[in-house]
Formats: sequence, C-alpha cells, structure tokens
Amino acid sequence: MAKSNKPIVWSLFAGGGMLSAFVTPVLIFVTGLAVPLGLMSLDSLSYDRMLVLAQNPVGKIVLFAVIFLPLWHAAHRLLTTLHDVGLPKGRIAMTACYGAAALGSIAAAVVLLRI
Amino acid sequence: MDVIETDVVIVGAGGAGLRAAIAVAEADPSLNVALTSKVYPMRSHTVAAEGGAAAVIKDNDSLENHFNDTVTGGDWLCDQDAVELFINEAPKELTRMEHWGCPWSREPSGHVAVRPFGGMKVERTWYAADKTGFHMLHTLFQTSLKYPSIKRFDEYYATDLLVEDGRCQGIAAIELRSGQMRVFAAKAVIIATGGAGRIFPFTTNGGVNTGDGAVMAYRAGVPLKDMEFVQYHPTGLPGTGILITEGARGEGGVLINNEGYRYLQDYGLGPPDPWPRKKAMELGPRDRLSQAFWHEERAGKTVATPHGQAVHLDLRHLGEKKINERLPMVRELALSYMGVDPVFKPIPVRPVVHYMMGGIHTDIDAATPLAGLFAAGECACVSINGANRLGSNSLTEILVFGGRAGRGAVEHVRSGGKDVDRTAIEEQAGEAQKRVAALFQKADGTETVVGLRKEMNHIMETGAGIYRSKESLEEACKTIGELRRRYADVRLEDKSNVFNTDLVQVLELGSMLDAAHVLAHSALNREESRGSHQRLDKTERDDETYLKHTLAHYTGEGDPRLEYLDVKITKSPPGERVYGGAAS
Amino acid sequence: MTEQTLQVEILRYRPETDQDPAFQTYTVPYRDDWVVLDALNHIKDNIDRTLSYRWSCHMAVCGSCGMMINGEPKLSCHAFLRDYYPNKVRVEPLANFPIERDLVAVTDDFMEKLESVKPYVIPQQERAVDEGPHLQTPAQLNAFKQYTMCINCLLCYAACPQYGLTPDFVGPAALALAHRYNLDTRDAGREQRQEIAASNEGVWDCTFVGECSQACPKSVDPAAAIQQTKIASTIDWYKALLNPWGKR
Amino acid sequence: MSRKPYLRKMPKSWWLARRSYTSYMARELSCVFIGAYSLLIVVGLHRLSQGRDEYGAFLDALQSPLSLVFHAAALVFALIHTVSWFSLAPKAMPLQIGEKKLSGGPVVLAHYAVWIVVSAGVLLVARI
Ligand SMILES: Cc1cc2nc3c(=O)[nH]c(=O)nc-3n(C[C@H](O)[C@H](O)[C@H](O)COP(=O)(O)OP(=O)(O)OC[C@H]3O[C@@H](n4cnc5c(N)ncnc54)[C@H](O)[C@@H]3O)c2cc1C
Ligand code: SF4
Ligand code: F3S
Ligand code: FES
Repeated sequence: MAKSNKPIVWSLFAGGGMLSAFVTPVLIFVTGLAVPLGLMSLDSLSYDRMLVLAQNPVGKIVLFAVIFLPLWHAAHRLLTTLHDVGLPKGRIAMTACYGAAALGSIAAAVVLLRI
Repeated sequence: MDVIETDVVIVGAGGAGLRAAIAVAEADPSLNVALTSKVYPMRSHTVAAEGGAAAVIKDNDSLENHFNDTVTGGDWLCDQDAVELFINEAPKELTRMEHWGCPWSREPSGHVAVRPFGGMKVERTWYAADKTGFHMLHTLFQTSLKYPSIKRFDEYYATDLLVEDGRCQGIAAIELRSGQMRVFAAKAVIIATGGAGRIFPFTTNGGVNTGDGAVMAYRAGVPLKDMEFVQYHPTGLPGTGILITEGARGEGGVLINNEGYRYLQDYGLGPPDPWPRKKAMELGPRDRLSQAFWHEERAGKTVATPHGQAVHLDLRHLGEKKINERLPMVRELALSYMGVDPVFKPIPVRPVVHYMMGGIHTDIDAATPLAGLFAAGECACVSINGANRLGSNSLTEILVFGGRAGRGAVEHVRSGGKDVDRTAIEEQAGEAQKRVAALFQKADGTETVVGLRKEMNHIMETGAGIYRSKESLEEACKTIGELRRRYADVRLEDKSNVFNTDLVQVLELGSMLDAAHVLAHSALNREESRGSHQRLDKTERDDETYLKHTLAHYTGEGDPRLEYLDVKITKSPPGERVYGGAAS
Repeated sequence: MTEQTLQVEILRYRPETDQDPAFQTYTVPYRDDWVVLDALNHIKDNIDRTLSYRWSCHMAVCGSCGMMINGEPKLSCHAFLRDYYPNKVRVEPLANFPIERDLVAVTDDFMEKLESVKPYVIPQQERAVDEGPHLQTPAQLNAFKQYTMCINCLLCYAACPQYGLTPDFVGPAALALAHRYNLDTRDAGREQRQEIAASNEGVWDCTFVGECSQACPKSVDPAAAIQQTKIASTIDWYKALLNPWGKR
Repeated sequence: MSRKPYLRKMPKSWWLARRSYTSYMARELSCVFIGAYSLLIVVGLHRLSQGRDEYGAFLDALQSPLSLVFHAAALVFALIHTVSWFSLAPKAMPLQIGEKKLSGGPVVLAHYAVWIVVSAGVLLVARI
C-alpha cells in the first residue's frame, strides 16, 4: 500500500479542531450574537479597534490562525462527512473541499496583508 | 473429491495444535503444514483457561519439587520418564512463550511472577492475570501467522483418519461453509483436538470439547489410555459450569459450608491455619476437594441454589483492591453470571467436570502406536497426569508435547520417506463421505440428538461421576451401549449443506458416545480407588493389580477390549499422598 | 402459574433456498439468568434444528458469538434476557459482514487484515531460550496490556460505520493489535507494521466515530489505539520531511 | 457451489439508525458552521480593508435576522464540537504514572478549565 500523505491534512484537521474547540464558540458568541444583539457594546468590534488588531503583525498571525486552521479542519471533516452520506470518495469531492479551504486561506492571507 | 496435499496435517488449532504447527514450521520451513480446526483457532477452548501454567523458574523451587508434586498429584499413575522430560522442558517452553510476546504478569523487578496452585509445594505457576489460557492461545495464534508454511483451514470438521498400509496418511474433513468433504493427504498427522467434557452435563468445557479427535484415533485402531480418570474442578458456578479459577484460592480464598465452617479440615487437609499454605486446605489437590464436597452434600451441609447444591467460596477478606488486581475475571464472571459481587458476598460454587486425564495413547515423543500419527494436548495421554492432573500442568503440557509432536512429525516425514497412497486414501475418504451422505438420505430417524445427549449426560453423571460403584458403572455401561445402538437411528433434521450445525452436532454426539463408552468400561474394570477415580465399593488403591494404564481398543459395535500396561516408575516408588499439616 | 415467555426474532438466511434474509419469530421460556445464547440453544434443541450460529465458551472469552441484538453488536453469551424482557429480542448476524447463513457471518476479511498488520513480536535480535525471559516491569506491561485483551469478537467492526462504508479499511481490532505490539518493550517491528497501519486504508480511514470502543466487551478501546497511531504517524511524517535523508 | 454469502448494503440513512450515529453526524456537521464562520471572518476582514463605511455595513448585516439565526445555530454546533472534542481528547493522550493508567477524567477536566480561561479572556478583551 502506498505511503500516505494524509498526515499533512490530518495535522491541519487536528490542529484546527483543537483551536476551534477552544475559541470558536466564544468568537461566534461575541461577533454573531452578543454584539449584534446589544448584549455587548458595539465598540467591541469597532472599526478602529479591529483595524489596530488587523494591522498589528501579531494580530495578523492570530487572525490568520483563527481562520486558516478551522477552515482546513472544516474542509477535511466535510470531505469525510460527504463520504459518510454516500458521496464517493473521489478526486472531485477532494478538490472541492481542500480547494475551498486553500482559496479561503489565500484570500485570508491576501486580505490580511493588504490591511 | 478435492484433495489437499501437504506434508503434515494437524487436527485442532488450540494450544497444542498451534504449538505443533509452529514447531514444524521452525524445524523445517520447507514442509507444508495444514492446520485444520472445527472453529477458528482463537475460539479453541484453551482460551478459557484462567489460572496459569507451571514451570520451575524461581530459586526457591526445584525440578525435583515439580516432579514430586506431579507424581504425587497423579497418585503414581504418571509415567515418570515422561514427567521428568516434561518438567525439564517446561521452563524452556514458557520462556519461549515470553519471547513470543505472551503478557505474563510480572514482579516489580520485571521478572516473571508465579503464584501457588493446588497440590504444589512451592509456587511455580506463571500467569497472565486470570486469563492465562486466553493470552497463551492468542500469542500462539498470532505467532503462527508469521510462518508462511502454515496454511490454515478454519472451520473444517475432521471426521476420519485415513490409514493405509499401517500408516496414517491423512484425514477426511468437512468444510463447514460449503458442506463439502475434503481429503487432506499427508505424510504425518497430528491430533490436537482437546478434551471431551461435554459428555457430562455439568462442565467447564466449551461446546466444542466433544472428544472427536480421540475417538477418530480410537476408531482407527489406536488405543485410548486411562479414560476412566476425569477431573472435577472443585469450584464451578452452579448452572453454567463456568470455572472460578484455582488462582482465587491461591490468592487466599476459602471454602465454607452452610455453617460458615472451613470443612476441608475434616478431610485430612487441615489444620486451617496459617493460611494460605501450600498443599493444604483449599490448596489441596482437586480430586480431594471435589470428593469433600460430595460428603458435605450427603451430610446436608451445603447451600441450596436454584441450580443445585453448592458451597461458598469466600474472597471478601482479600479486599476490593486485590480482587481487582489479581482476579478481575473472577469478579466479572461472578457478577454477570451469578449476580454476586465477591467483594461483598461469597460465591456459590460446586464441583464440575473439568479435564480428561485419559486420551490417545502416546509415548514421550507424542507418537501413537500407529505410524505417522501423533497426538498432543488434552486429547492425548502420555501420561504425565496420571490419575489426577496437577493444576496448571496442562497448559504447559500442550506446549511441551505440542512441540514434540511437531518435531516428531518432521522427523517422521524426513525419515519415513514413503509416499502417500492417493488411490487408497481417496477411496477411504469416499467411504467416510458415504457415511455422512447416509445421514442426509435417511428419511426419518427415530432418535433425536438432544434426546440421546441428555440421556448420555445424565447417566454419565449418575453412573461415572465423582464417586462410582460397580452397580453405577454397570448401569452406565449398559445405558451407553444402548445409546450407541440407538444412535444408528439418529435423525438429521437439517439437510442443507452450508454451515450445517445440526450435522456437526450429530457427528459430535457420535464421538461423545464412543468416548463415554470407553470411559465407563475402563472405570468399571478398575476395581480400586486412585486419584480422581473413586469407587465406593473399592475404596483403597491397589498397586498390586492396578499400578497400570488402561488401554481400550475399539471393536466396532461391541464393548471396548481392555488391556493393561505397566506404569513407568523411575525414581519415586508409590507412596502415600499426604496433604495438609502432614505435607509440610 | 403459566410460564413466562419471551419472543425472539431471528434473521434467517439459508443460501440454498432463500433469496433474501427474513425474520422468523420464536417463543422461548424466560429465565432471568439466561443470556441470548441460552435462548438460541433452547431454540436449536427444542424448536428448530436448522438454526445455525457460532458459539463455544459461553463465558465471553472465545469471541465466537458476536451478533446484533436489538441493533447493537453484542456477545450473545453476555447479553442477558433480563435486560430486554418483556419486550421482543431481535437477533441478526454481525453487521458489516456478509452473511454465510442465519447468524453466521463471513469474517475472512478480518483474518486477512489481522495477518497483514503482523501481530507478533518482531524482535530487534532473536533471543535464545537460554537467555531466559526478558525483563519487563509491571509499568511497561501496563502500557500495552489493555490492547492484549482483544478476543477478536468483531463487535467493533460491526459497530464501525467506516468499515461498513469502506470495506478496505483495516479496522479497529487489527489496528489495536498492531498498536499492542508497537508498545511492547520486546518488539522492534513498528516500522514494518506502519506500512499497513499508516497507509490510506489504515488509521486514516477512521473518522473517530468511537463506536468501536463503545461496543468492545473487553475495554480494549481501539479508538484510542487508532488515535495514538495517527498522531505517531504524523510525527513520523514530519520527521521524514525535516530529515529527508534519514532512514525512511 | 452451494455457498451464496449475502451482502447487506449500508443504507444511505445509516446515521439515523442509531442514536450514537446521529450524534456523530451532528458532530461532523459542526464543520459546516465552523468553515462558514471562518469564511465570514475573511469577509469581515475584507470589508475592514475596504474602509470604515464598508465595515459598518458589514456590522449592520450581522444584526440581520438571518445572520442571528445562522450564528445561533453555529454556536450550538460549535459547542457540540467542543464537547465532543474534549470528551475524545484522553484517547489521544494516554497517561500512565508508574504502573497505573490514569482515567481520562482529569484530561477532560483540564481541557474544560483551559476552555473557560480562554473564553473568559476573549470576553474580557472584547469588553475593554
Ligand atoms: C475453564 C478451564 C480452565 C482451565 N484452566 C487451566 C489452567 O489454569 N491451567 C492449566 O494448566 N490448564 C487449565 N485448563 C486445561 C487446559 O486449558 C486444557 O487442557 C488445554 O487448553 C487443552 O488444549 P488443547 O490444545 O489440547 O485443546 P483445545 O484448546 O480445546 O483445542 C482443541 C482444538 O481441536 C479442534 N477440534 C476438535 N474437534 C475437531 C474436529 N473434529 N475437527 C477439527 N478440529 C477439531 C478445535 O476446533 C480446537 O481448535 C483449563 C480448562 C478449562 C476448561
Ligand atoms: S477490539 Fe474489542 S470489540 Fe473489537 S474484536 Fe477486540 S475485543 Fe472485540
Ligand atoms: S468506530 Fe470506526 S471510525 Fe474509528 S474510532 Fe472506531 S474505528
Ligand atoms: S460463546 Fe464464547 S464469547 Fe460467547
């Protein structure tokens, strides 16, 4: 049997899974619910604050990690889940999932570099 | 009929069969081995052994101790040259198991740990928690996968030995999944089919232990030796017969009657303290313990359970930690099958048929009188077990003599040289096939497997149980004789080919009836009490007449023809078996 | 008092006469200390001799009597009627394996996979018998002991949907046994086992459903073994990446 | 040959057959929300890079009912992910001290402790 290259995606999957387990719930809560519903002040996500964050090199890295790892986590899991619900494990599904994650990651990097 | 050509065919893939296969593969990788078994190897009943395997490894022990414990335990019916060889090879075999990965329990230092077992002067039983047989079997099975020359034929039911020109040249076996009969043509055959406990109603033996291999050899003209000796294990769970290992007593468990009294002190095994103490009380030999139960039951001192009378095995004083650490399986079994947690309540136990000392007559090289036929394991009788097997000797025996059978077969193939007579054995296999086909063609037999089996079970327990007498054995001989005749009318209800377990049970019943027949006749003819063979009408051991092995020969429909063979005594003249205070 | 009874619904399939498997219902006496296997034996002995199934030890150690009982993979000698009574019990052959006949499943696939992971000690150097046993402390033993408890009952394969979906998947028990030998201080064969264990059909087909460990009657926890193998294989991979000239 | 092994096909809806499978599927579906949320952050950053007004519009959009429903669902699935991830964590990290294998409990608890600290930290930072 061929030596597998699965460890690359799997390590991204595992890292992303770990990261999102810790931070995704609270981020969703803050950005998607608490602030929009007014439970927290709109200032939390204000343009100025966010710009400071996104322009700071460490901030860029943090933001990139929070996007990139969960994205790959999601892409890998989606691929297996598609297989679980009956889609054949083929090149197409694989290209779609990992491709989307790659595009998303590149977009994130480009945007972050441009800010 | 399909013919599978091979050099060595092994019938049975339990501990002995697997060890033999590995021995052949190691001795000569160029020889092909066909390993046949009616169940997958890891389902073989070696898997159920709990307590451990004996071999001298510690400094406080000696080969001489092991020799004496074995010979005394066997009530001097063991062949002492065989015992000598056995105890010498035992440590090597268990070490080899260690090298193959067997997860033996360890001392803090990393050395293999040993525990005491009934009838032993010094603790010498290697163990893997309380799943020793399980670990040994899986270690052997997995190790066997490493040898390309071993080819497995799982779920093949062997029916006949093929003998031509005075040589065993193969076997006939049914492939269960297709129902097809196959011929295995081989220069040497090893039988390793295990015990026959299922002829009794209440046994620790699994459903597969029906004595097939021993009876196959018997029908082919090889004598069965010492079949009257049946070991009862003193501690089985009432109802299921599930074994509570002797290890439980080795760790300090005690047996009490309905008055909470450690009754064994009344049967020459005391005094009760200090405890635990080797060769005394609960660590006395199995036959004595089981016999003590019988007397307690007669005296009304046992405890009634829904599944008959029992005594109590009390482990409570060991505490939860020790029980979990050393006897996890005991706790689990008692909890699930009896609803009793031994940490808080004593376990009801009673004697249960456990082991057949007798079997296919072999010499110390595991060779039978029939050229090309070898036998090892519980189906064989070398004899190292004599009239009563010392606990934890048989797991070692399957290795020592399994290995010898394998090497013996290699030797035979190399020196025997003669080719297999294909025409003759195919013809014989054809006969075997016709016998099976006849079962299918018979329109309506009048007897059922279940009915005959029940009657056999019943008469064996009442007629040839822990205590026997002339009358009870005559009754047993008579009834089994009748059952054998009625078996000719047995009905096969399932007439299909694929995985026909009705057919298997019909054939197994045939084996069991023949084994029971030999057992009852051998017991009737041995007019003495020795080890596990206890006669109410002949209560003394009689070395004058019976320091001999029984050899039973097949005569077809008639009763077995019995012969006697002197026991080999080398250095331990028959003496008295002393246990308890007097032993130390 | 009339005897208490229980209905047992069994998936029957006789390849010589049946196109498809179908359920057949039997009524058996109810005893609170009976297991499903006792009920099957009762049926075979007293009602229907043509019923086929495997069993041997009746004490949950030989691993031959695995079946689906009310949809869950269980050892039939360790599934008590009292846990189902008075409801019906539905018995089917182990899921994810072809049916040979009635409750007998074809398990050759597992045997091949087990063999493929080399489940035996591959020593650094052969040790002679005269050298005696290895030293192995209780701590070293306990590091792998749990994975030696596998009775090959295949309940984990019946529980694992990934095995059902991808029959090439090496599967929980075989991978757990590979792990068992990898962790054994006497063994040096990990690299050889990794050829299968770390291949696409090895641990990577597992999506950590975790049902294998739930189903396991011997607490082997194959899911843990697989997870640990994934991590170790990933570390191997990065090591090889960082040191491409190193031993492959 | 009289053999004719019968192959059963796994139905596509297998994950509805047992509760444990269904909760596995819920766990797996969390990835859809986690992935979508990551992409949403990318969009937010893009809006941020475009300027104050564009970013304001993005913040407004977060208040739309559709967005609120999505985030509520996403939060539920993210929590499913967190809980299942933590409960499986000990399998990946076997702990043994001396002879004794430790049970997974402490490992799981440690994860929850870190989680609470991280979440509280994020909330605090967000409030300043
Ligand atoms: C519950 C229990 C606990 C025990 N505990 C201990 C202990 O602690 N210490 C100890 O020393 N001993 C113990 N014993 C005894 C010991 O386990 C057995 O004597 C020994 O394992 C027998 O091994 P074997 O290889 O001869 O036979 P088995 O392991 O029984 O194997 C028999 C093989 O033969 C095959 N077979 C049978 N008939 C046929 C046929 N017709 N065609 C093809 N194949 C066939 C079977 O499939 C099987 O593979 C115990 C026994 C029991 C029952
Ligand atoms: S891992 Fe458990 S469930 Fe799987 S085969 Fe082994 S004992 Fe059975
Ligand atoms: S159920 Fe199957 S998917 Fe993995 S964790 Fe167990 S092998
Ligand atoms: S019969 Fe042996 S495990 Fe159930």
